[in-house]
Amino acid sequence: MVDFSLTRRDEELVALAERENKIALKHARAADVHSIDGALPFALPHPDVAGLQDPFEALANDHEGTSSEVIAEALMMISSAADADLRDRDHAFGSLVLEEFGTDEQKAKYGHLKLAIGLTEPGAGSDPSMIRSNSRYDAETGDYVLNGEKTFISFFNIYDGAVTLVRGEPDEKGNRPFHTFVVLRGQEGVGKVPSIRKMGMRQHDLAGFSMQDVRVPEIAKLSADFAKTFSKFNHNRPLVAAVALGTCRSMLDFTRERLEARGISIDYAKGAAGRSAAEDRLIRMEALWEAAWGVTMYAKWKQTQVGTPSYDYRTEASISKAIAGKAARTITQTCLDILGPEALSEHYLAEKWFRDVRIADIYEGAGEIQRVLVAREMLGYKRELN
Amino acid sequence: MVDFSLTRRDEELVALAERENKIALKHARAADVHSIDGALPFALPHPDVAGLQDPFEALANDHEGTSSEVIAEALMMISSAADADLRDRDHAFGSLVLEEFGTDEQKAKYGHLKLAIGLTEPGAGSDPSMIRSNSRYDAETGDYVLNGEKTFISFFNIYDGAVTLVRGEPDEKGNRPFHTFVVLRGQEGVGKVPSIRKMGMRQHDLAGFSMQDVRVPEIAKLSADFAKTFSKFNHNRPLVAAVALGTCRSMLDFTRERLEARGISIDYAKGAAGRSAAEDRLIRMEALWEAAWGVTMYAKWKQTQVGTPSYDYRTEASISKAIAGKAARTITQTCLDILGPEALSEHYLAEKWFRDVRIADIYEGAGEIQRVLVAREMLGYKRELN
Amino acid sequence: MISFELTEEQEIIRSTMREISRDALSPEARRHDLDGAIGTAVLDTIWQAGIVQAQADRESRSPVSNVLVLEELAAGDASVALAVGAASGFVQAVTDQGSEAQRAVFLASLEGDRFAAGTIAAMEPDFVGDVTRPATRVLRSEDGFTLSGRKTMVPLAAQSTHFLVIADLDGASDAFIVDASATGVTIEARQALGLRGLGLGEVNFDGVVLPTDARLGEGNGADVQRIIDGARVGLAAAMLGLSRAVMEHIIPYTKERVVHGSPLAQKQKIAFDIADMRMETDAIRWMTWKAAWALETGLDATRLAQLAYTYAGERVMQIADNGLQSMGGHGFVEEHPMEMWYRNARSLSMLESVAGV
Amino acid sequence: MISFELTEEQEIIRSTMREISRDALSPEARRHDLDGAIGTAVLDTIWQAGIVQAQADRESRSPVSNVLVLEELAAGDASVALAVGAASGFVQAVTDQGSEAQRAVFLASLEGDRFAAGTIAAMEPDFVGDVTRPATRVLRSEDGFTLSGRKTMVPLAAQSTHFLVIADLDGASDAFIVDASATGVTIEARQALGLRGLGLGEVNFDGVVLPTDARLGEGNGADVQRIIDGARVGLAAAMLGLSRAVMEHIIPYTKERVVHGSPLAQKQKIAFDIADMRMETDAIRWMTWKAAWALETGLDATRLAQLAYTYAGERVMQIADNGLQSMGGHGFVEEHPMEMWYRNARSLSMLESVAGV
Repeated sequence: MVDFSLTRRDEELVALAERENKIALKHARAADVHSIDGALPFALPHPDVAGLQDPFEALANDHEGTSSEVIAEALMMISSAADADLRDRDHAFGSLVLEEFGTDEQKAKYGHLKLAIGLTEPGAGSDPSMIRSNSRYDAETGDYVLNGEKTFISFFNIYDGAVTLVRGEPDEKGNRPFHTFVVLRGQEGVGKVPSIRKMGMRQHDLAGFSMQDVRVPEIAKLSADFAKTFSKFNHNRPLVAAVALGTCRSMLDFTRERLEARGISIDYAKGAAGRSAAEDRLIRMEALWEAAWGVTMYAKWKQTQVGTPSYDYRTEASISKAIAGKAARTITQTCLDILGPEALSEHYLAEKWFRDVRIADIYEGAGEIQRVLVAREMLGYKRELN
Repeated sequence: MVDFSLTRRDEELVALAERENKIALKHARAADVHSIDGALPFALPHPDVAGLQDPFEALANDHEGTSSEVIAEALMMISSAADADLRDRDHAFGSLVLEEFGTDEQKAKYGHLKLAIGLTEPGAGSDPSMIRSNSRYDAETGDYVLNGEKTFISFFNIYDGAVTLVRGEPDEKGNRPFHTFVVLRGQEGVGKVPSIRKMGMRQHDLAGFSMQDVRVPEIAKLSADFAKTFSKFNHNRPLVAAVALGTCRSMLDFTRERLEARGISIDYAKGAAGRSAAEDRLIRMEALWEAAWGVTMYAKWKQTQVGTPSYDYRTEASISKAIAGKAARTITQTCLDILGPEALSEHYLAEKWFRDVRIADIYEGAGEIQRVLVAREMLGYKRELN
Repeated sequence: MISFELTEEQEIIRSTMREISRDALSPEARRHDLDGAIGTAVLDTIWQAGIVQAQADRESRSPVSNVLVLEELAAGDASVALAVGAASGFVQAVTDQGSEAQRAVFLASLEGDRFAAGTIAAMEPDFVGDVTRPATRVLRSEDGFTLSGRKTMVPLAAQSTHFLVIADLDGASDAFIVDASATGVTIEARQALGLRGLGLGEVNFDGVVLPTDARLGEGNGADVQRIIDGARVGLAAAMLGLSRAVMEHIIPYTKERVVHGSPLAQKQKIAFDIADMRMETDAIRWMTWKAAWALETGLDATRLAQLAYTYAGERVMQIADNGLQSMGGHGFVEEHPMEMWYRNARSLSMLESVAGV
Repeated sequence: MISFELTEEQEIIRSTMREISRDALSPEARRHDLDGAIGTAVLDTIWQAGIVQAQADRESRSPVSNVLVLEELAAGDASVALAVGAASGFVQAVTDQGSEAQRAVFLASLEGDRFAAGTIAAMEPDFVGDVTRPATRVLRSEDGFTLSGRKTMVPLAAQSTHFLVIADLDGASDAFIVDASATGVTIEARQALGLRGLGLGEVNFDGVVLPTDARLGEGNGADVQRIIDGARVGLAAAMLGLSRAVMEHIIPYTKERVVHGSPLAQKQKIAFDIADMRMETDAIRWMTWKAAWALETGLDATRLAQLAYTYAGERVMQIADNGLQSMGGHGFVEEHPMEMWYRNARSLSMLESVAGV
């Protein structure tokens, strides 16, 4: 039976996320200004939120009675604008890869560390075939020797190291296989690169590192399959969509409130002909938001139907990411324009949301990539379309 | 000196075109309804307009004091919605090719005829490499024998025949060159195909013909260069843009008048925040129209600077066609939507303009083709981009 | 609990309708367009499927199911979808809001074997009009009401036995059931850009005298917004079906058509348009389901209905426009359904009250 | 007679400005953005180029030439373009509409070697406000006026010697020249999303007492619409320059960047975006020229100015958005100017009165 109602437990969790968001909002400007260089203005966890229950932890501990764990997680993301990610969330991507593909021995050695994931290189955005970092086996010492450069690595300067993707030595056909190694910060030959200064999402640390004859022992080599490493992105896409929708929701709420304060209330009953320009544009933006909400919820629902490791919801995951990415761009651009020059001021968070959320259509697969994936599935194409 | 004023002569010609358009409007619905099958409901030239001066003839006879002949021609197109092309205009494209590339002997034989141009084939839209019609030389009789099928040929069922493009016999490398022949309607082997029923522009006859062992004498073979035949399209593009803008102008005028009749006047002075949705959307459509007007005028102006046979205004020609094509789609779709359901009624011409002008972004090079041409020029690409 | 799962019954409805649509509607859509009318046989087939009649059961009628029906029918022929939607809208309004007496009278008329239904008359021949503020007026008279005004884009205008007329009474929108044969009612065919099979017409009410029991519900007035909400959702569902038809036509077309050495579908512009069609039809579907679910569960559906309708209206126009463009000249000629869909898309997305769920 | 030909002088202006923009502005734009101010050296260079002062000559000043200047400057740094536009707008208003006495006083201040100019204060800290309907009010007093209200997004707020304040007098918009050091004037820096170098500020007028000759023209009131028209054209020109900067950056970037075996620029999506950038910058340019030509020849320019401004505003946002997208993650980081252009595009297209031609 088609149902869009939230369970009581859903509602509780959403309310929890909303409360945390309200607290975060108070610190959002400070986090934006002070973390330009990747340094948060306060230590984590922040005392303001330390007293509350982490909603995501609450979900992890008890998801009985929710619309399924994965749907509840997306709902909570949407309820939170993620303005300041004040909690030290345990989403270290590299650590997850270790956990999934590491041997017990490897887990024992690296399991207590927070590991980022090192894929992107300068000159190789979403295209793994452009990866130039490489590894060479030194039979004498039994070490691997790594060289190369990585960039756009989330939290590298905050975490302990990274699980990084490099090319191995050429096989008989001249192909260079992909290998995955654990590389630690501070290790000899690992060069530190300052955190990257960004337009938005400044509290999200992004950095690079260089590897110059970095020697790692054999145990640092994970047997993480390349395709499987990437498959991690699949179920992350609707969550990335949900995060973007959270920020868009803040923007829409702000716009609606300001319009109402000016005596422009939104009447959903009447026809388009009777609307003011501001009202008409806002309604169209709300419709776009609802569109993105629907495909995101559907992707999560399908994920629960077929199971997270399945590939059978990847098209839906791509759709949710692509529509939410478009919504993020359009809604923030349009809402500022509806409100006029005052909305540009740093006095309000609107301009920050505009900056923050622009990344939504780029990271974890740009809108163009998602469309290629969707179109391939529809047209039965593979490499013919790129 | 930058100048956007019309000369007195420009204004006279524009006024003449507007007067003719007003007369044409009276017959527009009848022409639409009755010429679904390609038959105009009245003879050409129509008595209503026979008494007036043909503005295009007036321009051809005297273009002194205009903003140059080509600009004046475009201005007149823009002033006329081309609702019913009541005059039997002498724009037979095949005849123009004959005139330019034919020998005196060929002109003597075919010069009195009205000839269409036969390029397109079923399965080969804008792609000449897909042309399958062919010619074979019969050394015994000295005839050429033509086979194949042509479609989307303007006025074929009204004119006397067509200048048609076919493949010759393969050369030593196996390449089949392009040949151009005059084929006459009613000739043995030339199969008649009923006029094509279309969504709009119904007074513009479009037909096809088949060639089954059609024998034509050697004199029917023109030495028209393929590239040159196509280059004819170059200077035609801004005119096609202008025709589309004429129809869009009618749509915008209609919309503005109806809004004003409802007490919604368009105030260009005030800021966007004070507008109604209808006013705001109409202003954006007017802006799009002005954008298309500007690039069309610029293409024509550049044409006069570098000379019509030059290639140096082809990018500008493509730009004007592409923006006007987009404007045609957007303006007609949006104006109907602004006005609401009543605008859908056949009681008004608005719905006809919506149908008619949709072809503007397709014929004589679709918007996609124009963008490929523009991008190639900007990026210095040729076949790398298609 | 959030779920996108259809009931078994809904799955059956959907596949049945998909079959009817494919076998009986698609092949006839061009004919309906050219004739300016839906064939009687087609209407009767639909009637005999019992969709319209099912709306008379307050317990079992399901807006979600109706959305499925309208999507499928519109994928075959949007005119037929709206004919069904219009007749259903009438029955739904009477079922939900009619008095016992009204239900008894008007729902009895559903018993025949031939298509015979009422329709909603809400839009007016007025540019930039608003369906929620009718100029058509009802004045109170001694033993009933008098109705004056004009309605436009009334579906099946010449075939309907009754009109549910949305009109102003005492400054508020209300609904009245008017017999098509009443004195003062004149009907004029009014062909339009698209949905030509739907038999759109203009209906004039010239001082039509109505008895007291003509007022829907007979009590304190009808909830007109609920009717409009249902109609917006119904239109969104029809736009969804039309969008899907375009997409399903364009995929094989662009895969087969070779231009400059490769199939059209391998051009990034075309492939991205196709991806967008899929993305947008999915989005419209869930928005429409959500609004229908709100109607079904008795929640305030006005906002969700408006958003689904608004979004579907923007997208169906864009999908039809891009679909036509990807076919080039073939998109412009009657040999293919594309040009008809282009006209239907613009029409559908501008009507606000001709279907119901 | 329709012509797009620049005069020889205009060609020289254009190439001079292009050079200044390339050599002195582009390399400093990021610094201006980070510092929240334009460097004094840059301002003085611009000042010494005499652009602002040239506006004081009623005979020779040319809106078309000014459009060329603003396009070129904005291609280097939109903040500098608007600083020049703001100062020019002040001088233009005084030159065109000031009384003899006002011209004598205020134009004398142009004679120094250092940047020192007035600015227009028109927008207000009010959401969904309308620049043509100011809430800032001027009341008549015995020997002059009293001014009260708040203005926002005032360029060079802290550096300007005078403000031309658009305010309501007797129910109509009028313009008043206000000394920045007058009692009751307070200036507050107010950083914003973009154009950070411009030194935007909020200016509060708390019962500022103005002499009679503070009213622009001293006579029957100023033609405020003419000031707004000029500002809209100026903003369109700046948006044009910014659009061109994006395009000129994206072309080499996408040609050099290889993804999945071929340069980005060979992807149809990217190539079409680039074609659109060229098409739209051309279109904005001619619209802006046409509106400037109308201003120059004394025709009613309101409609053309509005259309150029509206169109440029839509397109510059789209061009910056697509430009950023084509650079992927690189579009989001400070290493490249793209993210700054994205912010500047949204800011520029929402201001309505900070530049003049």
